[in-house]
Amino acid sequence: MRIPCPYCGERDAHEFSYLGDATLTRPDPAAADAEQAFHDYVYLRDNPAGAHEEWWYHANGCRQWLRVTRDTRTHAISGAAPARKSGEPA
Amino acid sequence: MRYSFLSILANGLSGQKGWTPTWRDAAPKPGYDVIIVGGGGHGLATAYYLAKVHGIRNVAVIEKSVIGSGNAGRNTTIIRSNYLLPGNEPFYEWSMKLWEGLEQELNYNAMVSQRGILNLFHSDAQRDAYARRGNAMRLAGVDSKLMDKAGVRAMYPFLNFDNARFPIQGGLLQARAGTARHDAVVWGYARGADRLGVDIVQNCEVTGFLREGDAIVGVETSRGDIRAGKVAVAVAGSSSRVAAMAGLRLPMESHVLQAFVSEGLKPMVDGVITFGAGHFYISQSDKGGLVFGGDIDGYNSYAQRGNLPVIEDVCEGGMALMPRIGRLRLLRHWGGIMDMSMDGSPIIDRTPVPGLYLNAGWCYGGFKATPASGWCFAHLLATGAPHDTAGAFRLDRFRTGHLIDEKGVGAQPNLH
Amino acid sequence: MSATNRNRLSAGGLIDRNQTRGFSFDGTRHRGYAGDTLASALLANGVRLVGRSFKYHRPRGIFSAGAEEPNALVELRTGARREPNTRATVTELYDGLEATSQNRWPSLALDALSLNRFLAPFLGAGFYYKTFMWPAAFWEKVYEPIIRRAAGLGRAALEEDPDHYEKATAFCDVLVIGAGPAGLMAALTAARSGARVILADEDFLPGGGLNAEAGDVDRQPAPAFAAGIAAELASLPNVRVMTRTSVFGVYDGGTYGALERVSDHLAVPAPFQPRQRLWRIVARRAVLAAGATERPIVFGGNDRPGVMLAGAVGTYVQRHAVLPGRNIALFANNDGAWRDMLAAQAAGAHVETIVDVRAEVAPELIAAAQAKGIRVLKGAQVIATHGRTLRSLEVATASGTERIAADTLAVSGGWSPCVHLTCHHGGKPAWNEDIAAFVPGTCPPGLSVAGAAKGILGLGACLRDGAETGAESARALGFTVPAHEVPEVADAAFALTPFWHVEGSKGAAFVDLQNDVTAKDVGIAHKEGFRSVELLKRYTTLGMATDQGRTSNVTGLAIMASLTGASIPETGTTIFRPPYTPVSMGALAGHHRGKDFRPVRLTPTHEWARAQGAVFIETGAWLRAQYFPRAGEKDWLETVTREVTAVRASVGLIDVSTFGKIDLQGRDVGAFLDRVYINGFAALAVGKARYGVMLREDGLVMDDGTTARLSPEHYVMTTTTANAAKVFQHLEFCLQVLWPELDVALSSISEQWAQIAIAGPRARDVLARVADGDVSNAALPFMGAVEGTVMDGVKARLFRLSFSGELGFEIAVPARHGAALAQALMQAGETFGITPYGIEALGVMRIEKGHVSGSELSGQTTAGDLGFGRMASTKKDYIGRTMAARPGLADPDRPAFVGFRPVDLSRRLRAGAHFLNRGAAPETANDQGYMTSVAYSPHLGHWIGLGLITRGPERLGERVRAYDPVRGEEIEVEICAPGFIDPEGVRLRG
Amino acid sequence: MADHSSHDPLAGLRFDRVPPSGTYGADGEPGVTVTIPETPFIALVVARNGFAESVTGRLGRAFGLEVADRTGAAIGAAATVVGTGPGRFLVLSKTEPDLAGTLRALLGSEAAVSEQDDAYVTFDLAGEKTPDLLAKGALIDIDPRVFLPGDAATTVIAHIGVTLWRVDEATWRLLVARSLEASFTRFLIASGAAFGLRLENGTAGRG
Repeated sequence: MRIPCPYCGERDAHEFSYLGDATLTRPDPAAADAEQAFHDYVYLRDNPAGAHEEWWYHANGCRQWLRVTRDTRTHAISGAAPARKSGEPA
Repeated sequence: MRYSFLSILANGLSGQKGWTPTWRDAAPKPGYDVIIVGGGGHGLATAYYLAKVHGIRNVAVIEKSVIGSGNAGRNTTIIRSNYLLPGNEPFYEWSMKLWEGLEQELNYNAMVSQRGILNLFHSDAQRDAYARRGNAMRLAGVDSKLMDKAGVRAMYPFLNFDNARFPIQGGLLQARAGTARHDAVVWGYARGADRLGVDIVQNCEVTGFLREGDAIVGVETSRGDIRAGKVAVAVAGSSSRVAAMAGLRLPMESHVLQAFVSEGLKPMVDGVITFGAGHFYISQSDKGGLVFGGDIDGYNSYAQRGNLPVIEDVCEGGMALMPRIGRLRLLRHWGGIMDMSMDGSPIIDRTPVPGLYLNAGWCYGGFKATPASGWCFAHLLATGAPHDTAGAFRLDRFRTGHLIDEKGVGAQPNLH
Repeated sequence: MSATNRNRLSAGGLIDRNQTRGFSFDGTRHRGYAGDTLASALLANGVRLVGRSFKYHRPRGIFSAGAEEPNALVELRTGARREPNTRATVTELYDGLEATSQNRWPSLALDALSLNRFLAPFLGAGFYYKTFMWPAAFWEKVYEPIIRRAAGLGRAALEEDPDHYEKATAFCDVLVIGAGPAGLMAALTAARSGARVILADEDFLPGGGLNAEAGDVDRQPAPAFAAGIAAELASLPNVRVMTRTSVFGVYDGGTYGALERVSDHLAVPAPFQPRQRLWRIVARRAVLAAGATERPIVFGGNDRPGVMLAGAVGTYVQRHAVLPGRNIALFANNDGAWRDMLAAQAAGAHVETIVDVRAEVAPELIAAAQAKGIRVLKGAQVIATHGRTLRSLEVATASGTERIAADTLAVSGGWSPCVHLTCHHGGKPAWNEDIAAFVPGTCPPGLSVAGAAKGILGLGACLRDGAETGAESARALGFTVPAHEVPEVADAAFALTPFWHVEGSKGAAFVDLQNDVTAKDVGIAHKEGFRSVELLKRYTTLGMATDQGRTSNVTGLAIMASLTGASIPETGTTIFRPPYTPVSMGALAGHHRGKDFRPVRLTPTHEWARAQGAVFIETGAWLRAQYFPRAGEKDWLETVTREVTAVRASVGLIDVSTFGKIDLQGRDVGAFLDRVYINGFAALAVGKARYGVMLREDGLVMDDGTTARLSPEHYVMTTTTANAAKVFQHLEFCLQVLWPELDVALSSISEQWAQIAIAGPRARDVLARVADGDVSNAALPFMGAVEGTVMDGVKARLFRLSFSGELGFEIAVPARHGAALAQALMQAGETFGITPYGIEALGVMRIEKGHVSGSELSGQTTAGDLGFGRMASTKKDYIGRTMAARPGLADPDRPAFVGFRPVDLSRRLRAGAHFLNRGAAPETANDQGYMTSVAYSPHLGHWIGLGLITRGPERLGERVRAYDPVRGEEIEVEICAPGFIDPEGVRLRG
Repeated sequence: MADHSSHDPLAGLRFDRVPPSGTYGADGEPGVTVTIPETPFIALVVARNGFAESVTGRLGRAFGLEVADRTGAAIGAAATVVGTGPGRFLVLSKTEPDLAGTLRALLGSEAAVSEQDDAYVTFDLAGEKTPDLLAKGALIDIDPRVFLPGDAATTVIAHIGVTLWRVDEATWRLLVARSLEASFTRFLIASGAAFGLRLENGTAGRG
């Protein structure tokens, strides 16, 4: 599997480490339903068969956390973008 | 037909004319007391024990392809009950006990072979962790033996003892562990369930659930709607997809685990060996192939295949542990889709949706669990209460914090 | 020595008669020529019996001339280089080659287990599932051992593989797989466009089918044409031609796995050359031109030595100038096989009879055959064979049955395209009626198929299709392809009548020769309901042998189809899994075996420690000094005890460089640390360090360590050795994903700084002699952290920290000065008897002090479990806070961290022992927790332990049992506070 | 195994010690020469939030180089600036003893600067077989027609993290974590032996 790192260029996936679903947002710990929200955030996953947005960390490259879009049925990767918006260098 | 030396003799003489189908290829009826979604080992075992133990025989097993075509037929056939945590150990030991009587129970030779599993350790810390586990096993009445380097050398003299990056210091042995012929387990349960009146419906894909109010009262399938008193889902690898049809999100990711087999060889590895300093485990099938594997690839996947880095990693581990295998050849590799749960342990529970029951989250350990999984799921379906040995496999444990995390890596499925 | 090369033609072939190659088979010595395979050389020397089959141990001969070979598997080489299951048909002959037949005892000629064939009627498909069940205990003890010994094929070597392997990666625009007619043309057209091209072929001679082709191509013999193209390709700078290289798998992102057999054609590899090389080829496009495999017809006695694929007969005659036999007959259902025989006849073979199942055959073929004196039987079928190796056939014709003499029977049931690689991403081949074969379906992205692999049968058409496919691939990448002319070759029409199985033939009719699966077995599977192709394979093992069913899958499927009455495509498709051909484990491991399995990390003082006599121990990737034995010390315990005593009494030093060190700079570092640690850091004073605990988001402890504030916006964090990378990644996640607005810059400084800890009452005195500045209690109080210099101007960071419980310092210097610092400290401490100590002594002291470490930070413990409950701030959010409040994690009954001492102080404690209340039965329900760490405390003179036990802190003074059955021990221990030495911390503040 | 060691360029070498200088493997003119140059001064610059562009510019002007915020090596007499990540630069200099100090003065609060002089061992690889040797470890395209002087990459070679760039036609420079010098050198020897490898690391075996 080859991941198109926006900084390093296309690299084999073994340079990266994986952290799953990138559509989740860390809940507000002060919110009334914080426990419920954190439970869902930490444990529940859509786990789709198809397009999946997921976190990959380029541990052996530029050390960026990338938001990669990949089809879980074919492993085809349609894009990879840094977690930080531009103007927010790592 | 009952299988015996005699039946083989008779058919040998009659030119093999007398054999009959091992199970009926049933057409779906309009309704059943229980529908089991998923014709893998777990689903078929559940049906078998529902009929055998609980007398519930108006049961259908619905399989989208042919039975045993999922993980039941794609694993490395290891059976063991060498678990650490109280939530797991009694269950897997119950499974081991069922394995030990399975062939006579089913009148089908599943080649349950208790040649032992040896987990190697390479440091004092690992030794102590295995001692903790071995002692936990003893507390649960399970056999375990802590072996030193000399003991391991006597068992497997060909391992790399003298030039290892991570020298072998010893191992934890469960002598009653071993392997079983995975396909035969599926066919044996199918035959057993079929003879008790269970319908095994193949090439029938579930496309949705029938509802009455909140409750689920059946399934929509590629072969029409089928009503049921209870719907039991046992589709490891696809659990999230099926649960989504019922509006459920599960604490689970689907990952690919690769498995490997070598060309056939004369006997060289008697039992199962796991390498403690790398991701590698190995056994040898009765046909002579070395059956081995390692880590999951580590990314969500529904494709039944993996990639080279893990293949190389597994073989590096193999060569590090057994340098004599360098000239042996990898014959086939393939991938299975695992339900990787958030704490690495399974779920056998009712769901928040009335009428829907879930058997899922087996990670890469589902095969060895087949008999007890079927037994306990059947118990839950028949009695409405979890079986004693599966009481910890609750869906709400992530909410309550009663996690069963053998590895202690937390809510990151690809690390379990 | 057998009559040498008695079956060798006097002229022709692609062998070099001037280069003989001596070899032996089962101890008999023979001679062949350069250009031979082991199989062709054996045939040349009249060796026809080469192996025994898997299940019935039936005698088997050479069946094919390629990777599809099911029968001719041998043990190649001897001793540590023994290679079981090696296909003689693809083994390049080398001088001194030694091969041995396998799966037979005592000898190939008389094999005891060949008795199995008399039991054959009872050993049908799946028989073992139906028996061997009584009595239960007999399976492992009696039945299985017999089965295991009988099964299997060759024997693995007993010793370590002496040869080397390596891996390499190559990138290209177009990868062409197979150097036959289509592959050569594809590579040539792509190459001429300027694209980077790799052409890989498993053979040692490029050309594929062209090398067995009798006719001319481009006004020259076909092999010469192939050689010409190959030479042109090799001369191009943008082309890499890889022979002896099998592309075995298609992986994601255009990554292809390939195995190059660098030295397998030699007795031993040349010095410093690997035996094999694993290639990862990353290709933007690929062309699969792997050709097609001929398949047999299934009939009684079709496994007898002498029965051979027709194309193989052609290959041996044309390419190797070998006559597989003196008297050849053909049994076929297609024209192609006829032409092979006519060509063979022309080359000097004696073909006596052609048996064709078809009632009608093209008149010109018949005429051509008869002109050569070949007898033709149309509408006829071979129903039996005779002879130990083939002597005669029984043929059923319209007019009855007749017996025909033949020592070789060429068989052809048609051709199956090599679609294997097209299936590696799950693509299913499609059935093509015209050629009665599966052709590629959906291919992996970027992969196109050309020539015979696509179902195009006919040389001219393959050349054209190869050129076109190569051109398309290059164009798709934006290259301009110059006009290319393709040599004209007139293709005769390909006529075939599907025919699979001779019904009612006599004797066992084998579908899968290697696994001994017969047509009758397929019948059993049908009767028992194993009808879908996957069930058929699994139940009968059809196609599961080392040849992956290349010559048997389709026929098996066809026979099942005829039984069910369904069409072949309805019955299923044959899909293939990687690897295309088996790949050695050694190649897949490459350099990474033995000590080089994984890299080793060495501390800056490694050599210094060795000079001090250190014993080293693997800790993760690191090697660390475990202890420093001295002459006369009887065991490690004595050594460690001495080291600990020396530290507590005076002073000692240890390299702690392996801790992770992270540099944090920015406006928001304090705020950031507050969010990742359970305790507060924003208020930490400049020049001070603080111990911190980190949780995972699920509320369990991830790591601990000290963080120092060097300046208002500059902090330095240490992590445990084990979690250094994990913590850095976690912090990057928090900054890049969770809180990108925070101004914090992270840098790993683990490798830059050597860090040495000195501990003991004399530590300050020693430091004072090495440090350039003031290190008094006032200047450097407990938990102080300052930047300064040591050893006359070496930049340093000084921390007043203690893991041992003694007055302690950690001194960080640039790594190159690490060893010098150690020496300087030794010198400075000489008068105090300063002692280097290892991680064992460090462990003892931290246990005496009651500090948690790796065995407590198991990932299963909460801050509360470990006694950090009160450290956790209630005034701020931090990672893991919310989830840590869940009842299961906040449960007061959870095992919590305390100390233990044996009631009988002479007893040794063991980590991993579980705790049981006195009188409680040893069962899971009574499990109270377990011992996490133990040590012999020189300070107290007995063993002590740390552990987790239910409500531990409430039970100080209570006695429980440490239950350790795996080591046959059970002893009474007393629960005590963790912290066996100086609980008030007077020493470290001293 | 006699014939094992005779073919093993690592025979007799401790795995936990940097192999000594010498010629390894095939006889004749070495295909690859590995030298450990006079260790340059090295510092890591990490731009703080919002200052990547400014830091990139300052570095370029200060050393008279074409520095861009991308992977690549800007090579000059005074210094070499290698991009290793967005807003992250490794700066190497032979002439600036207090390189980190200089950079702090130059960049002030716009960047975090850390000393890395001792964090890396520098390997210079030269010889026509260098790309072939690197191809035995790296999964990136180091074909000399593709990977040109000034190109750089941070990647993995034989399980070891490496930052490498092509200095000129003939020379490739690699930075490897100091603690991994021995293992990385063993990889170079094992993979370069077939070409003949000359190692000049001025050591008889450094730990």
